[in-house]
Amino acid sequence: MADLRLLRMRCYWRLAVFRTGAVNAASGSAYAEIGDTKVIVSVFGPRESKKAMMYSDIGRLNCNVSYTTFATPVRGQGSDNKEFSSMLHKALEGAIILDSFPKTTVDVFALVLESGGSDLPVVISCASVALADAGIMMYDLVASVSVSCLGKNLVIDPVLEEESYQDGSLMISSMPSRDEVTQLTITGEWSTAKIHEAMMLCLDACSKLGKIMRSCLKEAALASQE
Amino acid sequence: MSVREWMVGLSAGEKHFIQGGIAQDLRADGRKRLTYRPIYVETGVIPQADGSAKVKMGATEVIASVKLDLARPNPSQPGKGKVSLFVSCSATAGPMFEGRGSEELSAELSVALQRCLLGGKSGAGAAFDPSCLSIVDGKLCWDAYIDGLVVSADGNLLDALGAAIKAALINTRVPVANVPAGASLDEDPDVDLSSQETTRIDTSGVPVIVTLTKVGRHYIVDATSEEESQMSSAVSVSINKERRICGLTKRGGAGLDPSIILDMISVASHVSEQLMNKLDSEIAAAEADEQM
Amino acid sequence: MEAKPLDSPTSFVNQLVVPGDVVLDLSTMANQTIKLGGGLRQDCDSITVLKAGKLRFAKPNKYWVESSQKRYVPCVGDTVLGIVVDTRADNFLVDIKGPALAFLPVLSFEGGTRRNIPKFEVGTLLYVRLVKANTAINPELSCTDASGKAAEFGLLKDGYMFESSTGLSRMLLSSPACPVLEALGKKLSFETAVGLNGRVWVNAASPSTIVLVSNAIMNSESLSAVQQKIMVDRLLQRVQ
Amino acid sequence: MEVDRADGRTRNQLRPLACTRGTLNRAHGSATWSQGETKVLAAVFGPKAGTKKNENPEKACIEVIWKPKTGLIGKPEKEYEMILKRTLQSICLLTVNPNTTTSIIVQVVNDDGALLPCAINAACAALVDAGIPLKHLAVAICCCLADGYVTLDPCKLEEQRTKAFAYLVFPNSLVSVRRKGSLQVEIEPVEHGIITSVTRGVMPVEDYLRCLERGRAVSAKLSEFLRRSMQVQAPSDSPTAG
Amino acid sequence: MEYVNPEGIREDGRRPLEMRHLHAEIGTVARADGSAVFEMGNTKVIAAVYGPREVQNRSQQLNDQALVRCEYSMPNFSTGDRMRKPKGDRRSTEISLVIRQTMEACILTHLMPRSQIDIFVQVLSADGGTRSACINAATLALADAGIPMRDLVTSCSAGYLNSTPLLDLSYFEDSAGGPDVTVGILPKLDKVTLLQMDARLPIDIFENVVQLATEGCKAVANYIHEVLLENTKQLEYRRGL
Amino acid sequence: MGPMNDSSDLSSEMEVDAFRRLFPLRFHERHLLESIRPDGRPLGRARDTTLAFGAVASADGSALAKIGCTTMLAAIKMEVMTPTVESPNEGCIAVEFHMPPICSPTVRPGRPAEVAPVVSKQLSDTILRQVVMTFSGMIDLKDLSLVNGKAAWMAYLDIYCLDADGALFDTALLSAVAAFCHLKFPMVSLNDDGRVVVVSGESKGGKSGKEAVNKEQRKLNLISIPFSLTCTLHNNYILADPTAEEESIMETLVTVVLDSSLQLVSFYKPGGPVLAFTSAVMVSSDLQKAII
Repeated sequence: MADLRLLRMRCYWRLAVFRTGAVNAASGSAYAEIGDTKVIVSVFGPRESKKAMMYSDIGRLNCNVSYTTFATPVRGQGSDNKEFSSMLHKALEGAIILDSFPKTTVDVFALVLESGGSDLPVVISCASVALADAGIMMYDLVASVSVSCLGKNLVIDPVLEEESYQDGSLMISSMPSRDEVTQLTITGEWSTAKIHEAMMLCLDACSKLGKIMRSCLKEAALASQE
Repeated sequence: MSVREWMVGLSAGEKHFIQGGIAQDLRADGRKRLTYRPIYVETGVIPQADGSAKVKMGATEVIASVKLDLARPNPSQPGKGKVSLFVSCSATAGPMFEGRGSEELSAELSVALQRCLLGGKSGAGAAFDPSCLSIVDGKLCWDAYIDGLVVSADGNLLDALGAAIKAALINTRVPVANVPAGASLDEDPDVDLSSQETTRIDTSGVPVIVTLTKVGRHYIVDATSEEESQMSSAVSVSINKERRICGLTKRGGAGLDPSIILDMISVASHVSEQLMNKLDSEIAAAEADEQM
Repeated sequence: MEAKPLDSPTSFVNQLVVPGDVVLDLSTMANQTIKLGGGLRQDCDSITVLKAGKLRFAKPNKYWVESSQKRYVPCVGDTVLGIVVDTRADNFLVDIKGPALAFLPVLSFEGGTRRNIPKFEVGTLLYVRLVKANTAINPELSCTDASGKAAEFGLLKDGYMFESSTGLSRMLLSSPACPVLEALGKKLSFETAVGLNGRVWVNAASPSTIVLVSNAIMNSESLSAVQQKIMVDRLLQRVQ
Repeated sequence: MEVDRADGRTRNQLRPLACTRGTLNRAHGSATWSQGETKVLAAVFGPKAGTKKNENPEKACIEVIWKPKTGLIGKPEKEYEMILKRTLQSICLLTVNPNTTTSIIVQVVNDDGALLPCAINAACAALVDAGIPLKHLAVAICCCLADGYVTLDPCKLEEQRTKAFAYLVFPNSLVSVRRKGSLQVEIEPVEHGIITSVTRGVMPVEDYLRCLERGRAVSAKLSEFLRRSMQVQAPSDSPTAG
Repeated sequence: MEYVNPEGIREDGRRPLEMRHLHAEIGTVARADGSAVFEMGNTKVIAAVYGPREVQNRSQQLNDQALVRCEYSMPNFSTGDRMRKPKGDRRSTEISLVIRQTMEACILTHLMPRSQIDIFVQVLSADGGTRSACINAATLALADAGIPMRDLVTSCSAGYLNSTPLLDLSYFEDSAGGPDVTVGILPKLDKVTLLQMDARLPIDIFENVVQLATEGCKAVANYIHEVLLENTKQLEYRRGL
Repeated sequence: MGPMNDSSDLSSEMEVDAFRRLFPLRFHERHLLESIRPDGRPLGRARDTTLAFGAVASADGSALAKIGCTTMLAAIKMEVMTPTVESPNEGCIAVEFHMPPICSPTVRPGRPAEVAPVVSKQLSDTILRQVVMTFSGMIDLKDLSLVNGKAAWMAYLDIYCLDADGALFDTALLSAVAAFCHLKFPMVSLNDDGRVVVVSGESKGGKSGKEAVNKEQRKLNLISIPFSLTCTLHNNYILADPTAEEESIMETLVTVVLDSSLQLVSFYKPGGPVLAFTSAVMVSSDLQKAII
């Protein structure tokens, strides 16, 4: 197991592909493929929120992340993932200008087609592209990256196997151009210096990822102009 | 955010009063920014549990209980026992926790606690070494169910639960299970628990959770629910004795500059030392008077 | 599966018809105006049946299908018994066993003004007249007759109210007095109010009379005129 | 027609039919329909105000609840509910009272084959009993294909043994004052059309057409039975004109 | 099984007609309008009352009296076995209904029309007699919330094992399968508001078991009176009268 | 007819999609007059169909089918199971149709769409067609058997609707059939205690004690391939392959499923106004031939 860790001591991450307009029934949608993690996010709204909700003068966000039965190598039963849904909600909340659609709700639904490691960051990045595609007003795109700590070395954008025996992991979702962190979660044992190093590594990875997302949106805009 | 908003109906004037107070380092109940509300700890509150504790932080009151069951270790980690952690909010804490209302908040608290106390997948940074729960490698181990219950909620639930779980683990008595040597090891061997002696879990490494709530430009510790409703964002850090960080969760919506996060982490680790000592003394006192 | 070729339209009258049957062929009837009652609908140039029941024909040109249901379809001019469900600012909400709750404007009482609005508890029984009834909006009621007098409309105090089918209430209100009421009327003194929406209210001095009259009416639904008389006489002997 | 069925019926013979209406007094309309051993009770709760969530308020909305004899509501029951709802929507006049919901509850009393057609007939009879405005009635029949022959109204055993079978729903035969066939729909007279057809199992197209022919023939008998069952229950009111 | 040994001492050392140790505290949940903890031996229950407040969903609103709602919940660590379905299982729904009906009978609901009173009862540790402990805790919480009541409702349970009536059964005695009679009374008005029994019992024995349980309720009532008097003295003292 | 003409002058100055949203039926009827559809297709033409095999790496057989905008992803995972007692030499297929909230605005998380169980039942009927006596299904379950009486294949077929724009059943059936064509049986071997275990791809039979039961990655042979076409009927117009908007307006749906030997697999018409059936069957069957 040790030899694998050394082999993979690299700082680049897997090939990232973004495409908007995957679901035409939705007001905005995006498909993201990073390595073999494949995710589809579709955004509906802003539309009328559920009757039970009280009046609120700022818009509401409703997120739901679910897995397909064949996403994980061992056959799961395709259930919703409550933990990821609430973390997706927290990550996007800071970036969306909520008071641009008062009283209404924006629904963000994500489906993980294939789980190839660091699924939540891919879902968060893909969701922010889908929101942009749906024309929801946002301060900035949200790029999200995670890094695993295996012994001494930091492995960015871990694959499924690396995640299964990582000593610790740090996941950051940030707004690249405003350089603000909307969400940060750390597990495992870290020293403050190590955290600092990992955060810097992730932040510049986020800015690189942000560029790719922006280029994909530009292409879509150009394509729709012709 | 929405649950807390509903809980405390604050007028604009009160909001301004709270924010102004924090700016001048004098909070509504007279505390400084980094001082805690009085903490009371009581251990052994649940007779049926193997270890339990009640922690009161001002008006917030939580109960944690540890129950041990015999179970078969999962094949990937034969030498270790299993630990599972679950939090639920009782309706006594407020009408909005009635029925299914409390599901979202308890899920959030459970995930945050698991991240802070159970450490990474390989077990690094966990509150205690699960191998002390193993009885017969690969065949039999203890399965520790850690349950948290919020009885009364007045802000800072995560720290109170963290403290209560730490006290409950210290209070836990693990019954010594000796397996007759010759017993056949394949199916579930019969274990006699009759012997009364028990051992303790090594809880030296259990971290303590400190939540820093950012209101305006300052951070406060142990926020009441009114102050929590004014928070722009919050960082909960779990720090152990060697001042290493065993888990971190940023809650609340607004974005934070990375430098502010690092500064909050250092403040948190500084405050954690003072909280650690206070907690240890309280727990020792509670354990002492429980013996009587 | 040929349809029976029938030339004269009147041969259907007093016969049982099933939804979908075509009873009138306008193309063959030159310039005659026909009035359609409940249960019939015009489909381009033919009249088809909506509800099962007996086709009825009244002298000049009125056709309708007489059927008995438990639900009432509001139509203008019916007198019905309504139960107050809720009170709003400008009208009472009244349940008349129809698809939607009916409105009884607060001022639609004899000499009704803003000041003397009557206070009706939830559940009070009212004898009212249907003023407006089209399918889109809630039907509207009034407690006065056409000339604005209270006549016998308004609150029905004490007495006993029971549900019946619309067919039975129509029979009770048929023009030559219905045999069961006639027979009871000779021996006992009681007061009844019959709503076309299948509700009957009976009031009398002694409760035993009320019970006797109500049971007599309820049993009379499936009896012919003669059987009704016999049933009433037997009931009265047992009482004396 | 040599007799080749277990219970001695010829291929075209239906099982004994029985229909009683107005069995439940709290329901606004109710009917039990039994074909041989298969018995279904249908209850109708008259137009109530308001329509369900994403239903079109200009039209009346029909809601069907299928209660199986035992066990939980699974996918087959959901499919039967959807078929029954679409069928009844096509025969009811939805525009008469808009923004209302009519709920039809189908309770399976006993299932001995051809369950769906029996349920459709029961629901139709219950709608008539509740006085819901209908364009026309519907009669349903099950035809199954056993080695080349079309047999009607199979019992449970026959239904499981056949290669393929089809549930067919036809409009009932109309008594009309007009000349026969004058009621023309572009290509064929309206009585020849089908409202619902659900097939199970593979069958050549010609066999399916033969099923349709046979089904339509027997639907006339069924609608005659339906009409007669109306007579029995209609209240014999006083001879005086209304 | 030996529930009462020859000398008449029960398994946990009590005599057949002896109650478990009672302990009660008032005002334990700061945010609630009224709250109380009630302990009977090892059974410990906390109750909180919120109300009278605005009705949440308009359809349930009663326009001549207050709507009383109750929720009983039992965490999975409170009993021996771990498997406990989440909130909605049948047993807790049934007990919430029993508590609601009992409390509704004694609250003067017509004084607070179109309002809603929420009673939340959380079992902390269950060692038999949870139903009675919940009712006693709810009564104390209602009193603490200052809600007008005809009389306090006190409840106690009694059983019949080894042909001796036993007062206030513990979990061990309760799960012995013998009859378990739960009685709830209004002590001042001397009326019975709750009487539940499962398993079979001859009539005459039933009568003196119920009598025994009623004695138990009266004992609980005295204890509750003391606690309430003590609490009001505290309040008086704190207000410096 | 009154309303007809006022909407015609009304529509002149109101632009197209407002008119489409306000008077959907009239908007479509205006198109039907010139026998053309809003998306430019003549009445009889189906939308273009694309098919991609092997869309999911972690599944044994998978396919992505697109008819117009309606997209379906079908994936099959094979697992070993012990066959049932009464059919020892037959495997089993479990068909499951999911409509996740991403596919259409009407689907809410938590509550499945009402049409999902209906389509799922139709799919399992069409694919299995398990009529007891004569088996005329698409797949012979005997192919799925491994060791008679001891081990057989359990195929989990899961179909996810990624984008719902009408003709759900056709696309789902197409994707299911394609997934079965693409299916490759995983390598299986008999381990020491007689149980058949799936050998994961990389370690090709490296273990000594195992000998592969089936050497090559064989394919599943399909007896007959069913094709389905859904049409909507609107007073004697027959529109093939309707979009979601057309489906919602014209309520009569007819689904005809023929198999490769032109046998009628299913003729499914749930309700809708009376139809002259002979013409419909003819039209749909010859359209069908056009597709095959």
